Amino acid sequence: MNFSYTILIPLIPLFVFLFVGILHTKLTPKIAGSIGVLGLSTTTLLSLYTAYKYFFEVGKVGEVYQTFIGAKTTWINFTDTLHIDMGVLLDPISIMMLVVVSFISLMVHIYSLGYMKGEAGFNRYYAFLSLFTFSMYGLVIATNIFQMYIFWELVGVSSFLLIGYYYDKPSAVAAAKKAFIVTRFADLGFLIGILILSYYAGTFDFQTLNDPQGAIILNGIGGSFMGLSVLTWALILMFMGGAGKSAMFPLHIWLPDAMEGPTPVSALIHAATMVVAGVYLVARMFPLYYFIDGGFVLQIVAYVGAFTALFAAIIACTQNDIKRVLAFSTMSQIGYMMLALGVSGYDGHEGLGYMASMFHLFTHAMFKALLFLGAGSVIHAVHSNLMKDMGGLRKYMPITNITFLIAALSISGFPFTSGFFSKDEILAAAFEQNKLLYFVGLFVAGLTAFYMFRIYFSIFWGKDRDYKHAPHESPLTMTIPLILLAILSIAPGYIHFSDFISADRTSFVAHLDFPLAITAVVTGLIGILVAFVFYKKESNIPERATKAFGAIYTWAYHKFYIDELYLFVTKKIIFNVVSASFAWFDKKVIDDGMIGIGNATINSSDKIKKLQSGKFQDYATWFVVGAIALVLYFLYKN
Amino acid sequence: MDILSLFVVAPIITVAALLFTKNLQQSRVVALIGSLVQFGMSINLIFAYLAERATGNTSIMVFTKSVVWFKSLNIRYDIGADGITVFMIILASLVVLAGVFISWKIKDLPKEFFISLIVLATGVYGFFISLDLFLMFLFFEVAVIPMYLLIGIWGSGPKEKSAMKLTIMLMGASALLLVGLLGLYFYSSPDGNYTFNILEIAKVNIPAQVQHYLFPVVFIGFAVIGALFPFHTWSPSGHASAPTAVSMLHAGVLMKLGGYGVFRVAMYLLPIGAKEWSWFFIILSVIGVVYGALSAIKQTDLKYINAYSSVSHLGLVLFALLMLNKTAWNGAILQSLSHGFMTALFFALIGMIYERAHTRDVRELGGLLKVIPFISVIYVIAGLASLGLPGFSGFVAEMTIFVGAFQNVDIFHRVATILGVTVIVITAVYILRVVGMMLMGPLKKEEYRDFPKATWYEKTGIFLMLIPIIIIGTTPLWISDIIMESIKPFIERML
Amino acid sequence: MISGISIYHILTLTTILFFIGVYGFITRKNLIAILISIELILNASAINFVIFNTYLYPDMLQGVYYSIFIVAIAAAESALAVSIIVSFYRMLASVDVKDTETLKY
Amino acid sequence: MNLEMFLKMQNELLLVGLLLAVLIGEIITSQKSKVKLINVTIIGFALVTLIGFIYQPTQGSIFGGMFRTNALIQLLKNGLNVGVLIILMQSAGWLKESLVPQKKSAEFFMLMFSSVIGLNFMISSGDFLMFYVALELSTLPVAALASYNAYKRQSAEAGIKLILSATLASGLALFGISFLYGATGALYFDDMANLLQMSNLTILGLVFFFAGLSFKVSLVPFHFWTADVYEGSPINVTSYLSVISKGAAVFIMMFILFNVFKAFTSIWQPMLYGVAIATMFVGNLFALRQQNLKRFLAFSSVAQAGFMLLGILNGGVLGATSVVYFVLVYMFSNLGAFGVVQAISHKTGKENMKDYEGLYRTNPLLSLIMMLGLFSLAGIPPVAGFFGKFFLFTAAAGKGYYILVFIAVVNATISLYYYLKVIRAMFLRVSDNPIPYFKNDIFMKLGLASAAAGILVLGLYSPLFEYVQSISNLIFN
Repeated sequence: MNFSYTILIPLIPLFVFLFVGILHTKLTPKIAGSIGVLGLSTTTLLSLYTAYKYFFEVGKVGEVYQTFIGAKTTWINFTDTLHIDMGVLLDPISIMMLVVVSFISLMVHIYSLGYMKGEAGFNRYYAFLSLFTFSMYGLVIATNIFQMYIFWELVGVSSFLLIGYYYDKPSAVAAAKKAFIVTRFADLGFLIGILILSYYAGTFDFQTLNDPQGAIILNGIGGSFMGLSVLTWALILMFMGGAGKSAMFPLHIWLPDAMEGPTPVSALIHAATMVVAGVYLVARMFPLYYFIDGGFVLQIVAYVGAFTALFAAIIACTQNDIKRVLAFSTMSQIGYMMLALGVSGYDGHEGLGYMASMFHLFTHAMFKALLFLGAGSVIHAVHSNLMKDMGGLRKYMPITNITFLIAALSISGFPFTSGFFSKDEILAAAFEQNKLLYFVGLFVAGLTAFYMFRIYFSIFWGKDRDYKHAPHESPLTMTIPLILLAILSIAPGYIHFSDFISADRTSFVAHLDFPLAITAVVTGLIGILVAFVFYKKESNIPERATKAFGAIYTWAYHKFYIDELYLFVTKKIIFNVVSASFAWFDKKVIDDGMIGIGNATINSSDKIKKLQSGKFQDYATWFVVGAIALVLYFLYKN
Repeated sequence: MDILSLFVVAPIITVAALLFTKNLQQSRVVALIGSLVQFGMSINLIFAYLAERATGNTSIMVFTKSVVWFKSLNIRYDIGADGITVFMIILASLVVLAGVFISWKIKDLPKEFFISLIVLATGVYGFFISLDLFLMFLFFEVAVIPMYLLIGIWGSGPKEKSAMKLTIMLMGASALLLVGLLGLYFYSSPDGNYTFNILEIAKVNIPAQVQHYLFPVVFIGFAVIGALFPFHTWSPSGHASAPTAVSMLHAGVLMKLGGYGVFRVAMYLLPIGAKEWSWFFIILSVIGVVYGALSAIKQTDLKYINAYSSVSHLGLVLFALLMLNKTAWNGAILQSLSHGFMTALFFALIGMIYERAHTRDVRELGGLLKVIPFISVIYVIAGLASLGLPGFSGFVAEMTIFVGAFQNVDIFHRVATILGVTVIVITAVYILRVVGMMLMGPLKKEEYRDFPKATWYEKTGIFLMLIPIIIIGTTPLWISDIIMESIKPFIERML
Repeated sequence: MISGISIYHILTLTTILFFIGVYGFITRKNLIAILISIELILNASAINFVIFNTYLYPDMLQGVYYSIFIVAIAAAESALAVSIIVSFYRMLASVDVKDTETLKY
Repeated sequence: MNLEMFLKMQNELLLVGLLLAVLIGEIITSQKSKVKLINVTIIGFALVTLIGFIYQPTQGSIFGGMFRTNALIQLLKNGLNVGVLIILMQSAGWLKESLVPQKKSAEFFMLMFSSVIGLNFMISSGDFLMFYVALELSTLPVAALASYNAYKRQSAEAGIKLILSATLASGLALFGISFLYGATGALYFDDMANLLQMSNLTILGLVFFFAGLSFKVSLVPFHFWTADVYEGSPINVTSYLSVISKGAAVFIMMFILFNVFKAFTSIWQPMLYGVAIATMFVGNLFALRQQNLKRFLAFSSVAQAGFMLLGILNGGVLGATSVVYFVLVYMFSNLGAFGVVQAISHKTGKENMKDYEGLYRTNPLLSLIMMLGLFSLAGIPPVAGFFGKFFLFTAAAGKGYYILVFIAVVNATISLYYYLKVIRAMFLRVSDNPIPYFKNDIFMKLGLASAAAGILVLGLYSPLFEYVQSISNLIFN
């Protein structure tokens, strides 16, 4: 099977980007938008076609899913062995990601036709969307770690551009900068990890690196540093990059602020696709993570994931901006995925966590995108992000209401939604491996249900606010994607993911573990119930609850002051102490030092001017003294 | 006339023609024609070079020519080119051409301005093509001196002081350099047949004891113009005071002479000294890399920001050269090229902004994306290129350097490399700070609304810089392979 | 050759003469006096030549001739110096050293 | 003694002839045609110069070795002639407008020519008597010339300082020579070279002699007169002193050190080493803060003398080549700079750096020539001074004096600072009251043009250097 056409999948958005980007002042919004949608439709079809071909026709040879290289070309040579290739790698997870990215991106493209209508930078927006899609494709299909890094950076910059879309809003600018710099900082780890890994492995190539029978995994080359092998360090550092992109604690601070971007962007980048890149990275290199040092790094991954899931869920309960709630929810759910990867084994059913993680990635993409787009629809209607400006909207926006409800149920793990299935697998995997992590996961599931329904009830139920003009349902361009996504928030649950995706590429059967599933569902229902009691009607219960939690609430409301800590470190220490002192040093010590040498020369000139006294008898004295001194010196020397 | 000598002759003819021009219109047209010809020649050169290599010519230098000049001292007009030279010449000719476009409306003494500019270019071309150390030194100084006039006459701010500082510091460095070159000369032959020819000196094994003394002298002599910490201080104030085109040439081309000289002379001729001293200069260059970037964070003058950024980026060039392996060296050359185009682009943009706003203080600027979208967008692109975004030249260069630097196993090199890598974050901080403060955000002053749009000559100048950045950034393979080929002799010397 | 007086005596004399001249040159406040001091220096040298010739190399006359030249040139020098001093005197009515200190630093 | 023997002195004889011709001309011409006499004299001198180039006297010596000549000496004489010719052309305007009314124009020539004759004899001298007489002949007329501005106090002061300092210096030198004579009984250079033995007496003689000659080259600490005399004298006398007489003195110093004192290398090399460093630093540091351009160039020329010592230190053919070459290059460079100062001073009376502000915008050509001259003095390529300096440094480095070379280049950098100060005034500054545009007479133009041409050509065009190189082994007799 020749997959070389897959090269078109990233190239089409690239061309759309270049075309719309270069001509963005010339094109009308309509044309630009339709070019974008058209391009994305094509790539979506291509992705689906590829997925069909791969999973159902050619992918499986024997019992094992094969890896195909659709295209490959050398991009630059570094050393004799190290070189960056650009290519298309097709295997189950990359194809799954292709589908997810294409589909969500297409939905967002369509949705934005309505949502962004009339914006001044409409064309620019579409150009950036295409750029992002291109970069994300490139990341997903990377054949080697360096290609992934390249596109990793590109998605970062697309994210920067889209968050800063409203560039005359200082908060948006700040958020964009923050997002870029924080992820860039994480990428520093990623890059160093790559450098270490590639130096010892002698290759960037995923296939060579990941081969469980390969030299790297079997022999574990390299020395050790601070008690851990060098390769472990490399993997930890690479996970740092993934953690930054996926907003894991403590590199999460950029994600809530990133909500300054247009809502569809949040749906696409900061919910469904880019932020799961970290998960994808770990999944991509799973054999390494699993085999090197007996999965030491996976433990870190699991704990970081679990902690973030809990941490973010707690904060999500306290926020008032719906997009921020969703952002923290995203962090929490990605924490889940990380947790699942962290507790996964490798062979067959052992690899349940791996499968669950990918499964959850898939379902989460759908329902979280739906949540964001639904929220966008609401925001579009009431022109505010804050829950206090919303209420009773179910009457005005029926479609949005229903679809949002479906998504909320799905994320809460309500039975028969896709989220139920995927979350259940994660909990099952955790339960097998680590009871502590399981209970954390379970608790988070309850919290998730609570805060989701907190916002659901606040938005669609309760009293009407005094709207300036009556909210109305969004146009078709926005509702159709909502409906499609609503369907996909339920349907994928019935796909047997374990047939397609597993750590060791062989199919296995994953059962629904009923005791665990019932526990999870009950926890979720409790969450929903609490939310129902608290927020179905306006009451003072939430306030009392807030008071009861006291300091914890305040802490959580302020996101545990992590932002302030960062601000302190960057603004106060790096800017005002380090950089300012460097600038001072440069000005006062080095520059003035050099000038000082010059001035000293000039001053010395002034000092000795008295020698030239104008009295020729003085001159004669010098003359004679000089001659006699020379004589004496040489007489003495001889 | 051989293909390389033309690079010296063509500018001289241009200068001669400029002497007869009467006003701005005439002189800029003459300068434009001259620089276009040089650019055409440089494009022709790369094809000729590739054709020459394709014929199987594997000598270290091609297009060599040797004319005896001062016979008794064996000083020759020796020229030649390898892949590195070719790219450096392209860089120079492009920046000069763009510089002419950017200076299209120069007001005061246009004729003299263009003459100085072209003389500077002559020096640069000559420096790159010379194989004779004497010739090299001569062209080096020819390139430096016009800077004094260019900054002093057409500059702004404390221009006289900056011009003087720059000239004196660079000339002071050439004091060291001269001593080093004379040392090389007198050790170039055991039997009195001294030579300045690089290729011939390379055949002699200079005793290790001598290399031990000569290497730091030659290295510092060249590295000062490459803004080696702590001798970089001429550069920020020089940049800040220089007129736009001069900043471009200065940062884009002139500062490259340092890295090139270090590579071509210090590394190539004194390999033992290089090995012995590399640790010391690695420390200096890493300090320069990090220090330059951190200093840039706090600056408020756009040109200062860019100047410190240059210190940082060029620190990386020296850093890479000292890593003593071919990947890092390849990266160093790529970084030279990349930085040349990027900084030149930056300075061009800063010049345009300054022309409109009459300030370079980022605190007073804001929201420029609204009023001068073209310039601002390009500024963002340049910024992204500068912070090493894939798809632009900076990424390719930096990654090559880092991968190369990582080939050294010991802990010292590792730590130095990791410190060097941190610059990718710091760079992002200061670049985005400027982008955020100056381009984005609400419009700071109402009068900014009347800013004229970018003119055709400004756009041309910009594209001349931008296109190579993208070409290197997207298709680096052929460039890096040509460079890699030319690095081989250096590697052989080092082993 | 003067009997009873060795070359050392005479050389001591000329050296003293020389340094008297130097001392005079440095300390006199009058231009003419300085000129006279210079004559002492020159004459010290002239005597040296003659003495060396007579005592050490009596078979040739180089030293003697040399001293004649010295005398002649000294005369020319003095004449020129005096003439310059005179022209200076015409302008300022002074031959004081302290009036020749306007050019300095 | 036949004609051919006499013709070895062709330069000196021609000059004496010219001198006599001027004297006769002065007597027979009327006051009105004095201006024409000046033109004729300059043309006559040009002819003398030309003949010097065309007829090369045969190598050899006369008067039993008191006078010798060879190609190198002749080259230097020709060079000096060219220099004097340029000076004469540059001062033609001044002569005509200031001196003719005072009826002193012909004396100027006569004094100048006698000094040149003195220099010619000096560099040709083969024994100490000839040397001494020639030295005095070259110095005394200049003292008269220095005080030539009869109504200017500074000029008289310069004359007094020069003549008194010069006689002291020659007194010292004479005292030194007397000891050398005492030690060897010889006055001929050749004999002396063979007979000289290292002893306290001869060291004393060497140092005193060296001091006396250093006076003429203005080496530290024997240089103090330089600035004052240069500033006070008429500019053409200043340029004569700084270029012609210094060049000749350096040459003969080199000749004597190389030949007569070759047994004393271990003495004079460290001596020159120290003196060179002191000279460069003192010259440069004083020059840094000068405002009067004549004084400024005076200190600059002190510093340049220090650079020349680097070549002498080499002690071999390369050293001789580089020194002779540098002297020629330096001559053109300095004359370019002095020529401009002369032109401006003559037209406007302004000599201060501040007056030069904005000069480029009113008198671009003058500024450019000044710039060429200063760049050449600073050693900036591609003008000749760069090559001159480079070869001097090469010569010193060839003997392993790397540290000295470094010090010298640092000094070159310092010197660049003050040369750039002048350039800054001319090019960078804009003045409210600039020197207005003026036209120069033909002689001045020629003088400046030939200096500029020399600056431009001598370096880039290598045959001159090669020629010097090919004959400079003649320095060793």
